[in-house]
Amino acid sequence: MTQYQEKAKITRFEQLSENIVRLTLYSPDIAAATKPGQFVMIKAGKGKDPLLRRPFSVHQTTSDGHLQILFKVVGRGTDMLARRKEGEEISVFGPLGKGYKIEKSKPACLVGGGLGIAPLLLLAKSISRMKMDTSKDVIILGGRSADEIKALVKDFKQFGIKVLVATDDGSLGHHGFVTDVMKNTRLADDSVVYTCGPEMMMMAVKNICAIKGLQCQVSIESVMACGMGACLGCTKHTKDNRYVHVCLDGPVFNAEDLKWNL
Amino acid sequence: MTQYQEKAKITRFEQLSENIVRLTLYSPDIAAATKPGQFVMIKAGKGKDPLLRRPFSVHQTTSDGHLQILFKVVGRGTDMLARRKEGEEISVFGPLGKGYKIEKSKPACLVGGGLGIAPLLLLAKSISRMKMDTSKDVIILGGRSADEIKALVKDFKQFGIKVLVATDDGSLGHHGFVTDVMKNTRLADDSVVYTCGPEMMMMAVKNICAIKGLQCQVSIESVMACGMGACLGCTKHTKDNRYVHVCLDGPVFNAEDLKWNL
Amino acid sequence: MEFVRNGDEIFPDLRVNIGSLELKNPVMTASGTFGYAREFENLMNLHRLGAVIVKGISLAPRSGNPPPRIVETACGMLNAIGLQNVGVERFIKEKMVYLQGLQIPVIVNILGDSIDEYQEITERLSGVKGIAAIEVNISCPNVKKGGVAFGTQAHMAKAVTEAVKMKSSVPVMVKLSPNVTDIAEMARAVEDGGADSVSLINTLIGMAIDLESRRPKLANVIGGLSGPAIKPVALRMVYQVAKAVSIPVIGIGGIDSTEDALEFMLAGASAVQIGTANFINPRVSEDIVEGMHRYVIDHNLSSIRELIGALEVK
Amino acid sequence: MEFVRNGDEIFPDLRVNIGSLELKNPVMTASGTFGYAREFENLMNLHRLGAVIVKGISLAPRSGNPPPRIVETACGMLNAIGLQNVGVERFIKEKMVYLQGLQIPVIVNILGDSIDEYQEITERLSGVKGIAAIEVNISCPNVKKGGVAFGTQAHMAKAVTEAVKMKSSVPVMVKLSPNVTDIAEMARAVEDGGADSVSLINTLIGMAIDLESRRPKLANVIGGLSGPAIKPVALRMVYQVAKAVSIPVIGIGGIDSTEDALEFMLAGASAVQIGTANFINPRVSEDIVEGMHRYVIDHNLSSIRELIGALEVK
Ligand SMILES: Cc1cc2nc3c(=O)[nH]c(=O)nc-3n(C[C@H](O)[C@H](O)[C@H](O)COP(=O)(O)OP(=O)(O)OC[C@H]3O[C@@H](n4cnc5c(N)ncnc54)[C@H](O)[C@@H]3O)c2cc1C
Ligand SMILES: Cc1cc2nc3c(=O)[nH]c(=O)nc-3n(C[C@H](O)[C@H](O)[C@H](O)COP(=O)(O)OP(=O)(O)OC[C@H]3O[C@@H](n4cnc5c(N)ncnc54)[C@H](O)[C@@H]3O)c2cc1C
Ligand SMILES: Cc1cc2nc3c(=O)[nH]c(=O)nc-3n(C[C@H](O)[C@H](O)[C@H](O)COP(=O)(O)O)c2cc1C
Ligand SMILES: Cc1cc2nc3c(=O)[nH]c(=O)nc-3n(C[C@H](O)[C@H](O)[C@H](O)COP(=O)(O)O)c2cc1C
Ligand code: FES
Ligand code: FES
Repeated sequence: MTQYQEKAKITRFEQLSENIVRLTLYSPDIAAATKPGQFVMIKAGKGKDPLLRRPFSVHQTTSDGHLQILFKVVGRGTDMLARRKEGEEISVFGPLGKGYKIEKSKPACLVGGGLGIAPLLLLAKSISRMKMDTSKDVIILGGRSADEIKALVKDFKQFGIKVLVATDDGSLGHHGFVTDVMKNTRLADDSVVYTCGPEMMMMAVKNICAIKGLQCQVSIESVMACGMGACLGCTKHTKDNRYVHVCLDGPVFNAEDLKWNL
Repeated sequence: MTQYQEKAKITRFEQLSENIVRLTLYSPDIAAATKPGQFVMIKAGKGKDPLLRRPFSVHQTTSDGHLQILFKVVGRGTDMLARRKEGEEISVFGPLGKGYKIEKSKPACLVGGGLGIAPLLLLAKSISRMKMDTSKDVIILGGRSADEIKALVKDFKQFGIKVLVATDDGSLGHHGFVTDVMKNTRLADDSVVYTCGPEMMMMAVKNICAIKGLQCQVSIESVMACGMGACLGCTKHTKDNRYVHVCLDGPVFNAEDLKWNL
Repeated sequence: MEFVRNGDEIFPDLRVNIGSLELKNPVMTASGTFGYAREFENLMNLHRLGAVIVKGISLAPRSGNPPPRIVETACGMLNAIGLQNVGVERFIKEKMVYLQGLQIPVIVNILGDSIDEYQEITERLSGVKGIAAIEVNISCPNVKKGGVAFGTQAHMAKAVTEAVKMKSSVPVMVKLSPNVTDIAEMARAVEDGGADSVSLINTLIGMAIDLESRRPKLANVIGGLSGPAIKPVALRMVYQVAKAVSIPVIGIGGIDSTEDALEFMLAGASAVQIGTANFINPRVSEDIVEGMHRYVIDHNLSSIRELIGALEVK
Repeated sequence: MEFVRNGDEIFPDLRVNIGSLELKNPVMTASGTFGYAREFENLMNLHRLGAVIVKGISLAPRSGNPPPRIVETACGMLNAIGLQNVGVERFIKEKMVYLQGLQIPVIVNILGDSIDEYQEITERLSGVKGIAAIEVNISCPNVKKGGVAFGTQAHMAKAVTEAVKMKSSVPVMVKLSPNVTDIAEMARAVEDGGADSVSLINTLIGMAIDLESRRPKLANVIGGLSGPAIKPVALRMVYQVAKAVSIPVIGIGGIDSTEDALEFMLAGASAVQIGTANFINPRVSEDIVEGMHRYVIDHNLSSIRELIGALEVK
């Protein structure tokens, strides 16, 4: 796998809700190389503080060299990034990590919660292109409220895959959790579940999969310094108490290989 | 003297030339209290790097609560400040230091070079208001080229005091230095020279004053941490090798009290 | 919730004890960063401070180092002021009157070239009205020992402490230097010497170079590093010292917010000092007192003292 | 101007000597921040490096500390990786082949719990093709001495150096810990022990606390502070050490630009190592080599070596 470091121009800035932003970057080398579930490292500001880059899943790529990230303002780095303007350049490197392993011959169930929806858009596109039959596939998206996910739901619908929605406040789709929807959805026995979202949600998804006997791929987070295996900072425990590195061995893992301790 | 700390809104942003910016801030308490030659301390950005505030002379104040600074982009702090936008707030405290001592009954000669012109505008206004007769007064302004000072020359003309100009490249006024102009201008024997500019220029002005026997007030610079006498960081040598603090004892000094070593 | 009356207002309980010295809140201003307090009177309400610590005082006046004395570094600054101060006599005559008028404890930071000098200055301060405690800056070079800083040798640190204690009529706080291999050993040494409390950290020794002129940026070549850059080192040292001694510990180093201050308290500090941050926001100390006030209410604490050393380490 | 041929291109002279080891330029990557080099092969031209220093290697593999292992601080970061590494056998088998293929000197950073372990690992590396030098990390705890770091006691630092020197077939660079009272004393001790060069600084010990959970942010409680925040301390120590010893000094700490690197050379460093900056800009080391290239031309230097120790101190 080849990585690139690019000065990427911000070609589009979308404020999807009060604190959710989608940036479109012109970053042709990285965009061309990225597979679903992979991420990039971005320098939020120019100065030495905050010092480290921030990891973001690639949300979408286009064949004309654009790459999107979708993020929520949670701290200083994302706040600075949310103040950048169209036309400005930011430093990006990637693609990094191991993404989702698409099982072409098996029904897919994508489950995204909150910002965990980010990597699933590129995944949905890839699935729609790689698979002959997506009639048994389903995408389940969840968020706090319609505000947070309305714009995204529209984007997912373009692939002709069934999209189900849940919101905490019932303002869009099912009133409740994605896991409720998942439980109530008939999934083929050989379905593969691809998920990303808050740890609580992913654990619930994993548990449902365990019960139903479904394969479950989760995309997890960790604080990162380098994003490329150089600092050894991004460790997580496996089920059998070994360490894996999220940036190298993940961010996508088989749910059952990890230790879940909430 | 009372100081204030204010969150001042940027009400006007003027790019006077490629790297010279004039900011107008709504800062009513500081504006009302400032005397010519005093300065303010400004936080250029939000983060911890650069850490320290930057000192800027007050360029102009208005009775409706506005205060202006005029600055050149020379490093990180001024670069950040030059990227702030109208409507944004910046943290300012002041007024600080001892300004020019206006001799009401004596002819005034203001000599400003480059960004040293900044404090002279407020000084010129005060002189025009405080003195009965400004017919013997003169303002001499110098810069690299017309570009750098054209806009400023216009502002100085409003006070009805004679304005003479010199530029290094001859694109406006005299082709040469302000000190050339000063030498060729007949100044009354009891004139007081008020100057601010590059150290080289001020030393030359001081030397001319020494020869002509004129009183000379200079506004000097120093690296500052606090701007208010708390850190003791901003020392300069006096003629007799004692220390003075630029922020407390200055920034305006009698030229002959200082040690000049270039 | 326990309340304390303070003038007309009712506050949540921010009181802390530094040995026999009771402070109405844990926020002090660090020596050398707050002048003699008066400099800040227009920009903040001095009466809100837990205590004020004045610029380090020596026996004779000192004029300090030649300029440049300060230089900014990444998230920090270096200073080489060279301990400029008016000397103990002028301090008492010119500065104490104003300080006595303040309704807050005044702590006098002292420094010297020799143990005798520390002792003499303590004697001179003894009995001066309005001095709540003495803070001993032991980061100064011991002239008799070839300029090795008192604070870098346990036996010298202890000796200075003993000497000051012998003459002091008020509690003695010893301010530790971080430029040592084992800060806990130093803390134990001054505790043995009778210190009533320890404060830390003083500045880390650093340097900056101007590439163009090929010269040090400070006339003094080296200087003291302070500000947010040093906070992780300060926090670690406070944690280590708080475990090593039983006298109160005062945390210093890069504090510029309520969160920072409370982190030092969790690490074991009974109180904190605010240094470099005063330059950036002259009313930062008052803001931190207010922040603590809100924190205690929001978190339903009976007293801010609940936080002291409350770090949970598995 | 003197030129050096390097492949097809003609460069200004950036060569430096670290004792008997000649580097084509003074820029190395610091241990633990550059993996085993291969991680960076797509993002920069590894052949432009003066040398590469690999992640610290111990006798047996180590799995390191539990997460969280890193936390960002003001202009810096703390790490508590816990010396995770594949162990010397797997290093030789799995990592050296790739490294041998690079046309640049490879320096192996080693660590141990005991003097014996340092010695055994040196023995094991001896004779392995493609190793240009050994860098000895003495910031590790000496298990036999209650966990006191080798690098904080002059006699232990010297003993480790002697032990490694005895077994090493290549030059030995000793990497000093900054967490000491007198770094010059440590440098002299390892010089006495036979070190061919010293590199400094390793990380400063620091700590970070999460106020909300009241826990340390690192699972290991304390960690090593690196990045721009520590540069002033590193520069000062390099300056002090360069004056104290006659072996070459390698500067490390917060370097992220050509200017930074050259400042360390003015302070007395013959070469530099780039650490944390690799995370922020993976091709920073190559950028710095290019910056030096331009600097030597623009300033009309006959060699970059003119800058070593060229600081003018009145
Ligand atoms: C592989 C990967 C992919 C990611 N993809 C996305 C994405 O597509 N969209 C998105 O919005 N976010 C994503 N994140 C999380 C994102 O990196 C963090 O939100 C961001 O780094 C926070 O930076 P900050 O400076 O704003 O927050 P900080 O000021 O650093 O921290 C603010 C708060 O956020 C928490 N935080 C910081 N970093 C992380 C992190 N890496 N993971 C979890 N919590 C963190 C902190 O503990 C703190 O409470 C991803 C993280 C990883 C590891
Ligand atoms: C009392 C006073 C009044 C001032 N008034 C004005 C004004 O009205 N307009 C204006 O443009 N500037 C003024 N200055 C200078 C201004 O403060 C500096 O230009 C500014 O601090 C530079 O900040 P920076 O972060 O952009 O530069 P830095 O990145 O800090 O430094 C860039 C370069 O500028 C030099 N520099 C930094 N600070 C100063 C300083 N204080 N004096 C001289 N050189 C410095 C540095 O040595 C370096 O070479 C004044 C300074 C003082 C002390
Ligand atoms: C400009 C300046 C002057 C200082 N002078 C003194 C002093 O006279 N005595 C002293 O004990 N500490 C002195 N210090 C150290 C501070 O009191 C404090 O210990 C240190 O700066 C770390 O805290 P900070 O990071 O909050 O600034 C000084 C610090 C600065 C920045
Ligand atoms: C994540 C990380 C891991 C490190 N691992 C090692 C190591 O294994 N051996 C070692 O000698 N130094 C190690 N260091 C220290 C660096 O090599 C370097 O000395 C230090 O980070 C200071 O340089 P910097 O500020 O440029 O990062 C490590 C540093 C970091 C940040
Ligand atoms: S983030 Fe550095 S190894 Fe994963
Ligand atoms: S800038 Fe602090 S005393 Fe003048």
